[in-house]
Amino acid sequence: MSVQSLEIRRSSASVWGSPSGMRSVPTVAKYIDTSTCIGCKACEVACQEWNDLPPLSTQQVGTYQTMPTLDAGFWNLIRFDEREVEGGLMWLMRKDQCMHCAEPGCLEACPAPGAIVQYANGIVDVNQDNCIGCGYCETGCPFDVPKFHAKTGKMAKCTLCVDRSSVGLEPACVKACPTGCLHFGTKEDMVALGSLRVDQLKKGGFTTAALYDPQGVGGTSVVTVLAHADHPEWYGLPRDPHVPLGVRFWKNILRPVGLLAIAGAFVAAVGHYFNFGAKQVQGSADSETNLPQV
Amino acid sequence: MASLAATFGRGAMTNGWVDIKNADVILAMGGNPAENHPCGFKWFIEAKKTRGAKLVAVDPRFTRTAAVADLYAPVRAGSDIAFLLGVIRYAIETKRFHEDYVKLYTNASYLIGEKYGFDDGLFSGFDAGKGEYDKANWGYEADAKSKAYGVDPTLENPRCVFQLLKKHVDRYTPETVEKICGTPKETFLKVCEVVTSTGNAQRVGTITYALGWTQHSVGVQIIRCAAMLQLLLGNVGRPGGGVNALRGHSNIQGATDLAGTFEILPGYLKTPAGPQQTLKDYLESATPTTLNKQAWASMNYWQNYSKFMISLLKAVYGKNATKENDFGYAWLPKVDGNYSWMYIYDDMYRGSSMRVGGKEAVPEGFITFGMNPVGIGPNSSKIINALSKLKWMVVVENYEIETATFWKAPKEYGGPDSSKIPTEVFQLPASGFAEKDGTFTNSARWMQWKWKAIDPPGNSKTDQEILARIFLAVRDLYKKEGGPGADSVLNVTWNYTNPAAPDLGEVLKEINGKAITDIPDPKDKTKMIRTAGQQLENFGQLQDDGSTLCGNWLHLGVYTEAGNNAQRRSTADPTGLGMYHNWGFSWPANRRIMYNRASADAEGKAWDPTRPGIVWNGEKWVGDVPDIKPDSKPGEFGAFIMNAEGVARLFAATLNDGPFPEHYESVEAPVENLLHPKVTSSPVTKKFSSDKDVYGKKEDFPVVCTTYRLTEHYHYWTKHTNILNQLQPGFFVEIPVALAEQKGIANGSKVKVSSARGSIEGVAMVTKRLFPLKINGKEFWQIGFPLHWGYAAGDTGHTGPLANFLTPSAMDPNTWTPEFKTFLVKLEKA
Amino acid sequence: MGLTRRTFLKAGTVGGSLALGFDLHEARAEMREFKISRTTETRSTCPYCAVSCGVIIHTLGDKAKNATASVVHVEGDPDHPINRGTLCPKGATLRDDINNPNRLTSPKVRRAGSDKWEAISWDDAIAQIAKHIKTTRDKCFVEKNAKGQVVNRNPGMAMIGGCTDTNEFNYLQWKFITALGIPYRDSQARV
Amino acid sequence: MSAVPIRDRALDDAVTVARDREDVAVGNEIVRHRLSSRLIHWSVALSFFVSVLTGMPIWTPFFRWMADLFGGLSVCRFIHPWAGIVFTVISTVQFFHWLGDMKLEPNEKDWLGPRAWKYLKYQGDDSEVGKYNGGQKLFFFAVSLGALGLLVSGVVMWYPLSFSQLVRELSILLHDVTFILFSAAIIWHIYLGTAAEPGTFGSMVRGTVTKAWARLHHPRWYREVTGQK
Repeated sequence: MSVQSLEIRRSSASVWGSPSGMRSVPTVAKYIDTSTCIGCKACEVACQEWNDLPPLSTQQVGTYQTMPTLDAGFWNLIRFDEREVEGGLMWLMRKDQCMHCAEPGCLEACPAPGAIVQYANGIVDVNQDNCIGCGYCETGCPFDVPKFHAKTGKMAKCTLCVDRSSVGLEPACVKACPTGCLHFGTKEDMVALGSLRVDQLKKGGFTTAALYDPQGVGGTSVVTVLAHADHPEWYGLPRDPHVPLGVRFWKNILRPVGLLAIAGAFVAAVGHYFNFGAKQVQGSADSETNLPQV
Repeated sequence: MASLAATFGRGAMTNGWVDIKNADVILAMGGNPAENHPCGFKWFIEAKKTRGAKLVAVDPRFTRTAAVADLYAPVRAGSDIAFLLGVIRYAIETKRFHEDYVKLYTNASYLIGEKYGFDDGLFSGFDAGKGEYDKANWGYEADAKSKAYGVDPTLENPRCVFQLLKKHVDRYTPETVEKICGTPKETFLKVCEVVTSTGNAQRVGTITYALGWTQHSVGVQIIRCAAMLQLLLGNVGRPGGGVNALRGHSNIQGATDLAGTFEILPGYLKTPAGPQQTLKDYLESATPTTLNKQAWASMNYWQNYSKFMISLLKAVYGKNATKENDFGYAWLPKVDGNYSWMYIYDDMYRGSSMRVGGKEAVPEGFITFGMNPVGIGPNSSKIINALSKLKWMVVVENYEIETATFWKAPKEYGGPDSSKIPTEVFQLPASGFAEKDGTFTNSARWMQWKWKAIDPPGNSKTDQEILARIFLAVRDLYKKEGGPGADSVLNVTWNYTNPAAPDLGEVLKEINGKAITDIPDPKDKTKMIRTAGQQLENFGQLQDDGSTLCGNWLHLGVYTEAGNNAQRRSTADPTGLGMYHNWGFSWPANRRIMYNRASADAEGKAWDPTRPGIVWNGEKWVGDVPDIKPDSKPGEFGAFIMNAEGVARLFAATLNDGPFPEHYESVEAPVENLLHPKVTSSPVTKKFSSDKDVYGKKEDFPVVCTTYRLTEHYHYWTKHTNILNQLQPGFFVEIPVALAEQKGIANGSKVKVSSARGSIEGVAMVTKRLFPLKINGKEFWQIGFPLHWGYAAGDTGHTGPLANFLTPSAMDPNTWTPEFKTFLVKLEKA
Repeated sequence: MGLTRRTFLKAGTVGGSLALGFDLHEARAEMREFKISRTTETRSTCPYCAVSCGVIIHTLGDKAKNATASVVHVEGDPDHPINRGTLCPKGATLRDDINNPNRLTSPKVRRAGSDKWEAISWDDAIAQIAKHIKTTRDKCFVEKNAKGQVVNRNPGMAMIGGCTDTNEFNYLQWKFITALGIPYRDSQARV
Repeated sequence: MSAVPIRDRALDDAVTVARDREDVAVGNEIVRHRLSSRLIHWSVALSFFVSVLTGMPIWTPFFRWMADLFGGLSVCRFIHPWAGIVFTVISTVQFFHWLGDMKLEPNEKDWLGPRAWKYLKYQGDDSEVGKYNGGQKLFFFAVSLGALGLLVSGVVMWYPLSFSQLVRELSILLHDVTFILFSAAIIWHIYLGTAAEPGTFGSMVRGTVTKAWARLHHPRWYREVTGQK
């Protein structure tokens, strides 16, 4: 998306950062209420239909879950989990997708300039034109989201329907969601909605209910209501996600240090030359008699 | 819907989808709305979120609905009556019912004649020879003086309906319910408490159900329980209340309204039978006599029957229908006996049919528009073999279906070799929904026009064109050659602008009806309420002298002089209750909540002023379109205008299996009936006797099995659609963890499920969502599988076994709906 | 081929970076355009369950004479009071139902004893079906039952259907059934 | 080893001899690297530079301009792992090719420390330096180990999803650290081989060095080849 219509807040592998700040736009967010999700998978296919992603081939292996993980051609997956707790049965369902982190690990890890961008409204997107398919973002992402597409050789994931939201429409999955467990709006509104629902759940006996908006990645533009927030892993969510330490160290310390080291090696060589000059062979090389005594 | 009609007067979803948001309690039982009606289910969630409503799910399986419910109670498949009568008992015992409502709007106070009785599983009047009841035994006690029916407003007379009901349900204690249904007592009592919390003026609850109730040999009586419970709780007619039948096909309601089934004509008029030789005979037997309670009169709306019928005859036969020829009544086919679903294939298969003592032909030709009996079943093998005896068959479809290719069905289904099948099969490609306009009527009775988006693909044609072209070709043959009953063929009107492909707008106009001649105002004969040719606007304009024509009186108002009201798309909802009166058209009379007179008390004030249905403003009823004469004062008429009594029936003498529901086991029952072992299954249920109709014993087939749909698929169509195959790629059998362990079945491995009819194989889905239930102290297993597969899946490769290969030919004695939901199987590793 | 904004930006990227050595603000090529901004929208009703969700069918082209419509997208009708734009997985994939390669597109007939379909023209199919109906009806017609009552029925035929078709079709079907006197008739409402 | 007599023949006898033999004196020159050695070295060098030039723009956008030498970053992304594989394969060949010459002698251990500094200050006592000095030998082992490290971590980065998150992160760091050290070392390798020690570069081009060069830098080797004291 050009800067004219949707400013870019961050851009991967950008030397000087990206121009933004002229406009003030609200951060948008998607709200997922796992306590009212029925796992109907409308979001899964609404996503595929909008993004023209052809169906994948799957097999029944004893679960309602369509496939084990997200796929480059399947950006939105309901994870199912049957769980017995204190004699009560729960059938948990959660929409798994890109979380659109405020501090995106994928963007941090991405080496291709402008391949992963964060728009001013918070959407994190893979720009297919610039993506080189290196897969570093897979390592950078604490949620195991970006996937490599074999046909394009590029990474793919949920775009939060940036083509829809940039013209003022909600994402396709949110629009489709029959029970309204998905919502779309400003981050502020979605957090408020989440708090409201969490209060309801707490009153209804789910004392550990909370809104999952992990601060380890600066918060996310996908906020999730969990009735059992003390066990995010039941929903397939990491307890305390953050941009992997390795990736941070690599990008923020190792890379500049390395650059300096290489430059240092070069400077040192030049300095050495100025200081000591060449170690010249003395006299004529032709004459054995003139060989220097060592 | 027979039970709702028997109780309330009309057999359809009482309220609407959006209205569910107004409920305080939602009991989802006999259906899995989250799975099967996700977009309607949003209003369940809305009620939870905005009103703090409690959603109670009662189901043999822990379903998608249960996953988001506030309370889940397991129940053994086929034991719902015991459960619900237990709830009714609890309501009466604990006085958690809406007494004012019950006295005002139900027949609780009506006295029942001495001939009624119930003993050891049988109601009075049972004829063991015929396997039928004589319903005359169940009549009201007539009051000789007033010629009205005897009532006891105190509800204390032991012969009044209320006392009889109390006595009848007294056996269904929580302990008995636990023994029969396997529902733990504490859970059951919690359900009772939540559900009966609406038994007052302040709170409202709704009950939603679907085929999980309908498809039982006692299906009608299960639904009766729900209807009775809602009457006791005072929830019928009120926003947020009602008994909401969630229907499964886009226009199943419309198809029924327009006489899809043999026993009715459009608008639920009765199909004439042999004995009714003249229109007069017919009208006399079909028009109910008004029964007046002392307090108020019944509108008995069906007393207008002759207007509906004669206007229909004028629509069918046009100018050929005259007063002199009984409006062509004689040309109508008359029935003798039962011609419903399972009889079609039974007669076809056996090759013989006896009608009033005489042998008659059985179908040798068969036409199906968008239906797939081989998949639908039950007992698919019998249906395949029945179709194999046909001379010809026409299948009009979007996809190649199992029925069209029954002659190449896999051998395991037991059909003959294709070389031995004489049937000439025509497969005609039809248009899909997007390729034609016209109206669908949804579950909530909303008629909505849809517009055509594109042309049908390739050489396919719209269904109306295919039907019309066949009709015109047949009519031409009769014109040329004549033949028996040629008059019936030739006198039917087909005067559409383009007879070979009728414009659906024109057809809808005919359904709505118009004045043939000027219709004078009865109050002032110099004025006309309609002039010749004008579209009719309401039921009141219908005449029985041949001056109006109307294809379906129930749809009157859908296409008036104002235009096609099914095309209205106003999102205005001034009540805020989700009625949307200017969106489409809702029969009857654009009424959004039926029986809404009962939403107000005796004086016409809303039971709950925050959720008024209609209220009396001193001059007329305002709010929803009133389900009562708009200017009739409170107290003038009873609230249930379609019932001759003017009230709803807790006691309904019209059903074939008893005026009260009683727990009977399914035809293939895993246990004896705990209450009356001598009468385990319904004494009046119908079984068949051909060599294909075999029934399993509990000793050989110990596991209870049920079938269902998945949200990812639609019936037998969508296995042709790969994007949905991706979501649910194939057939599976859901098996409780402990049963799988016992049998050494691993998740994802192959299993074989057998019933007395045959066996199928599929992938095991070992799940915690099914579990053993303790029935009378003994553990029983339930398994289940979805029904979406078959052998015709185009080039997708997503074929699978026919679920209905296993289901039995057993059915409800009122609706003749097959018992798909409970049958016996055995489970093995494959 | 014209130089679109997209290719222009790409060209700019390469040219710029070659010229300058390296480029600081990489060009951001436009991503997917909003794909339904100029499609034709048609209001329809989902053909599956009886919630009857409103859907909007997006077809290619603006209905100009020279444009052939095909369905490119289906989405829920946000105005529809019941579904308010939402759809279940079946409704959300209606495009794949409409455009399904498995749709039947021509009449076929399977003759007695055969094990395969044969192609047949519409005219022939209609004529042959009409002949079958006439023959069967003439043969099986019951004008009077065993009790001598006039019943005018044709038990030689059975007909089912209509639950996924329009009210108007159902009405025509009932007239058809009435004209032919078919007593064996039923619909999905029963099962 | 003995000196090959000068024959009255073609102009550049040394080059001809250097095709297949080394450690022989030809006239005033000594063949230091025979053709195969040089081919191996330059193959390693070429694949290394391709890897570097395709890897650097991926490493940091500062070197983004390098990508355009190959037709863009995506091309780099494609070439880099393959160039890396080629680099590792030839490095392996190189390893075994030179392994015999690279046996560290006990007294060479201090090349890791003060000896290297002395050497750089031209103050070292080189009299016992053979064909390769201790620094060269250590460099040899370091780059061989580095090649192995780059390979192992590179494979993980090539197929990230086949490995655990921890392994992936460690690999990225290993690849980086190795590459940084490798690059710094190569800069000095080039510097020492060209500007700092004139006459050295010829050994990798012609294959020969002057006797004077040999006597200066590798006296023991010089003695061994020429038989002189």
